[in-house]
Amino acid sequence: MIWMFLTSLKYEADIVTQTMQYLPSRVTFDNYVAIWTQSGFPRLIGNSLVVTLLTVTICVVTGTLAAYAFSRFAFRGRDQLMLGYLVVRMFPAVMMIIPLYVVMRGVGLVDSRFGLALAYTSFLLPLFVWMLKGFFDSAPKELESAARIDGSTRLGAMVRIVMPLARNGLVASSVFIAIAAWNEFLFALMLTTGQGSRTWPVGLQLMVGEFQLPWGVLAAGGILSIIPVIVLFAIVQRTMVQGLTAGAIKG
Amino acid sequence: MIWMFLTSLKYEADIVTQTMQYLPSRVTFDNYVAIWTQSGFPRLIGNSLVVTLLTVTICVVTGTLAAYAFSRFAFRGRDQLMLGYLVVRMFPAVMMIIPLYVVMRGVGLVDSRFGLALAYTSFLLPLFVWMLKGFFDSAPKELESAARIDGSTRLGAMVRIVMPLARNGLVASSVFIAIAAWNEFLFALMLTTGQGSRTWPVGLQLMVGEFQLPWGVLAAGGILSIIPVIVLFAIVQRTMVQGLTAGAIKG
Amino acid sequence: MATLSIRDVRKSYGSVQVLHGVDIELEDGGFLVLLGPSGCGKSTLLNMIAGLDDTSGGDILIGGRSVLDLAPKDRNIAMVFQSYALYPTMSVARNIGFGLEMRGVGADQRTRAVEDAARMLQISHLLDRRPANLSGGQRQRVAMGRAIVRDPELFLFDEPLSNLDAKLRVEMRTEIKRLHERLGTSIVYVTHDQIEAMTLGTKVAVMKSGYIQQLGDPRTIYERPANMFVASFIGSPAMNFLAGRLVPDSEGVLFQASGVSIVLPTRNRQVGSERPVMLGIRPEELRTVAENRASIIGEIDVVEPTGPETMVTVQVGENAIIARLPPRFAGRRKEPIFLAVDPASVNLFDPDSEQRIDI
Amino acid sequence: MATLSIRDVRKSYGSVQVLHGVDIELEDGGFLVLLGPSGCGKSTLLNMIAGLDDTSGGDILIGGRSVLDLAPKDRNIAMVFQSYALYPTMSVARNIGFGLEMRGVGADQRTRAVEDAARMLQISHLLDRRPANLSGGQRQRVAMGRAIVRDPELFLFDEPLSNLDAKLRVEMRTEIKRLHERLGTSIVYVTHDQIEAMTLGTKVAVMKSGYIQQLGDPRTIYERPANMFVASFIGSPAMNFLAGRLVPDSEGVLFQASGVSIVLPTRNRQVGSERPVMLGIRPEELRTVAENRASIIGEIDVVEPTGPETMVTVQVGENAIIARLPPRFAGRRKEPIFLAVDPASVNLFDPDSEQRIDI
Repeated sequence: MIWMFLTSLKYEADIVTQTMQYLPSRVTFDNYVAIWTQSGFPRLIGNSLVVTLLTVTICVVTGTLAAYAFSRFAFRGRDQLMLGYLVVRMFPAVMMIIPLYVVMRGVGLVDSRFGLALAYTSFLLPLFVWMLKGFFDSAPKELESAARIDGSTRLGAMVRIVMPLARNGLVASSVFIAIAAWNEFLFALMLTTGQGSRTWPVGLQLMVGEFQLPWGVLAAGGILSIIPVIVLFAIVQRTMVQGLTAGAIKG
Repeated sequence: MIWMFLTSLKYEADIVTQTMQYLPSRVTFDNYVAIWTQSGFPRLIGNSLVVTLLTVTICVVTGTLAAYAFSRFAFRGRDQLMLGYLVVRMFPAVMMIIPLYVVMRGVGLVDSRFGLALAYTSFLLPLFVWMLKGFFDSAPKELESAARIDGSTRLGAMVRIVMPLARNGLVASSVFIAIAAWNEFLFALMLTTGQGSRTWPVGLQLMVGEFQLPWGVLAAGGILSIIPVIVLFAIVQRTMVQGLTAGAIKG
Repeated sequence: MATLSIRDVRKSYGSVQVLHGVDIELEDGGFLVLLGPSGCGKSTLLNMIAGLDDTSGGDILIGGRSVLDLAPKDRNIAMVFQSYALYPTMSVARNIGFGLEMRGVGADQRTRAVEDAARMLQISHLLDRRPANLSGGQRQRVAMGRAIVRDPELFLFDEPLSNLDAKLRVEMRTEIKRLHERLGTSIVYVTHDQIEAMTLGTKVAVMKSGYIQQLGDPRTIYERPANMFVASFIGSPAMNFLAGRLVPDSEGVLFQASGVSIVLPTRNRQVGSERPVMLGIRPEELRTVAENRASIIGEIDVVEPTGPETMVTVQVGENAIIARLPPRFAGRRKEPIFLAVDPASVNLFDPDSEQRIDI
Repeated sequence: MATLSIRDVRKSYGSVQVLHGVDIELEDGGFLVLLGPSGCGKSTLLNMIAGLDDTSGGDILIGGRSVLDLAPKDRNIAMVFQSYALYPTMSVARNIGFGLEMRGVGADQRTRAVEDAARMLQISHLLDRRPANLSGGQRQRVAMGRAIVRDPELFLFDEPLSNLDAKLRVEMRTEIKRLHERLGTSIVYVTHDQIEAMTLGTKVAVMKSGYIQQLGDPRTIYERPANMFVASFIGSPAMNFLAGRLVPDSEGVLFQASGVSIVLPTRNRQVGSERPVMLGIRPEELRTVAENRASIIGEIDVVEPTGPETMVTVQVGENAIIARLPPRFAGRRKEPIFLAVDPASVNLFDPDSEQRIDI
């Protein structure tokens, strides 16, 4: 990390030396300028943002309801379904891509940002549901009973009583999903071919060819890309830690 | 999955048609024979096995002790360290590869199976420690106190009393690590260049170029590759489910 | 305020029947305690009255009107939960007023109602706090405030004191009794604590395995238990049982066991025939007497002074019985002890059916 | 069997001192109960005796020998934990014998020792089971078996009954008392339950905030508490306190408060001066009398029949007191009630220092 940050500030000539330099002798921001202007980097970041937002939105809307249902209703095959989710997680992403690619091509979603978001969702939604179910589970059932006697409907009790309780968990899970989507590389590589929907990890990777290992520019790109992650993490850190340590939900 | 299994049994001519065929009209095992004999597939599988075993071994030996220490001793900065682990998980794998590559090249471990295992360990060990800590946490401290009064040393109490209790958790975590290492694609792509250490996901991916999208062979390779995962999963399934549902540790 | 009628109510989960035709009538303003060990079906019954659980048969009437088809919110009931179930994200005031808020009561009226309830429960100074910042006893009061503010026809209490420590439990028990006397609203109260049942209830239903074992006022249940289960479940230390035989006697019948010989006056001629029985004696009915007046002769096993009294475990033949004696009792282990009991206070049970035998 | 000496033992976590110089001597074969509310330091003290926690100062001697430098396994103690801490992966027999196994006792001798211990605790039929398949009471017995099989010099019990239900708690309490009388080994027993302390201990240390409030035999602690904390912590319902004034009187001193007038005989001249005091009366020392002989006149607030007796909350002036009256007490809410008390049984406390005033 630090090495990368330092590299991003070095001149090209200083980087490609035989003797390893740890602290840069001269500082430059040329690399940042270069990556921002010469390549399609802003475009890549923008694509990543859109895809991430789409993924998180789909996950939150559908995943919350699914997690709540899993947590509260003991329907037949629930445990099998949960286990199935887990099993799916066990299979290599690589194996999933080929059928996914075929399906996507079939419905014309290859190389579209929405298609990529859908692909991410298919992978991340089970994880999201699994995490969120844990938070819903730890919200006591008696709270909803109390709300129902106090005059709420079942859905009302969920929205008014349970959701605020699971808020930390919801934020933590969403951030987790967002970061996973933001960083995802493999699907992005396979399912995007044009600049139109390409996200930053792929773009960065492809630069390796374009520029003949321009370490400084690459490092600058890397630093730029993780800034959103750091910012997001800094904002929600407290909520997230509370959410992850759970148990915070007590009457 | 099923689609892939079916495809693997089809003839090449049947696959590349305009009309989608779901059930194969003719069944063949040629694809399996082809992938096993024509490419270096056995070699790839072997490499994957070695790398996975190395990774799991390193993780179990060092991770168990680390997790136990995290769980039992409240040393300064423990929480920060745990959080740090989590933060590292948040950064994209892609970003880590470049410095890792440089370091690996420096110590001559690029393109070696041991090097790849080390790379995996660096990524998977924190996760392993994190998971295992949860299991150790749920083993009551009083058990060790009892064992110490009964005549054990601290380490003896850990080995004789706590480890058997966390067994399910240990198995679950190890399997998780093993499957993650087995399936890993990105590091393998970057850190291996020769057939010598290349693992199966990379090999399979590279075939896309070699054979001009030979769907049948690819599918056969995929099926072969996930057989170990399925077998492993089947063996430990019960233990694993018990381990993951935790709470099983009760006096 | 309303009557409650539970008529032949049944409940099954799949093929497991957890309630077998329960019938209870509670008068207007009464205090019904459902008492039993865990798994006896008492909480299930309460949830069915609340509408949180469906019935599998029978009918439940509140104020003479069947409520089976009504949602919980339409039954005009209020419930206090074992875990209190306060809404953690809301202030105490909003917790108490939430039921009114959901029913569309105006803000002014709501504030007034919340303040009245808070004053009655002495929690006015807590209204701005969050539930997480309250002690156990305070949470308990807030949960009760949430129930009384709506002025329902019926209160339901689900083991409300089981999460409190022993001292607070005694205080809150008195508080609930005072509240009931002040409001006069009918109450159904679930507990596994026999002391709570004895002190609070105007009517107690002792349950076991989905059946009502005895339904009556606390005094009757304590003094004249219907069977050995009720006899041993109520009272601590539990009622002592002595296995022996009844033989006819000039003054009535004579109970005989190793070390025991008690004459029981009886008007019931049939009891007089010779037969095996179980004799039940409450620990506090035993007192030490001179040797020549003793009806029970035993050997002291363990002496436990609790402060206000002393519990003495006595070995009588093959039975061990516990006597509740004055605090300054001075006997020691292995010494003989001579006990007497008021024949009017004992109970007889059939050793096979475990049912009470009237004498 | 050994004496235990705790000498000026202190404990700090960082700048927080949780034990402030505790001194206790326990005679050979004695039963010491450490009693106090949670957070009073009683468990910390026990853990220091066991060697599971370090001391910050002072010395601990078992059988006259300092054990501070010894590991837990070398102190020749056995401990029964609150959670029982049975090894879940081992059978009951191996659980009991584990301590002997670790000490290299041969298999034959071990089996015999385990069987003896199991017989004494009536768990011989459970030896092949796993702890997970045992009930709470059975686990409790196994944990005790694991302790007694090693025949240590000192038993340590850490709230061993707190996970059992009320009935079983009473039974196991008697069992522990019987065990102590049979084995004669010294015991240190930690609890927050005052009844356990009263019935089990030969010596009770009442603790609060890291200080010993009173150390003595149970009877003295119950009848002559050193301060108001001890007085209210021991006994249930708690001791009643009445705020009033002492005024000189011909027969001794006169305690006066609204509705209360009690003559206390005294030989202590200094007590006779006029001053504010708190009067402490145990609920069981109150009895109903005719109006003209009453020393306390109040109004009935709540009547709670428990079965063997009736608890009556009485409003006396601005104070509420609880009287423990016979079961058939017939008074009703709002009626006047006339009470008397034996002057020898009351305690006086200074309202500022809360310390006892001897009369």
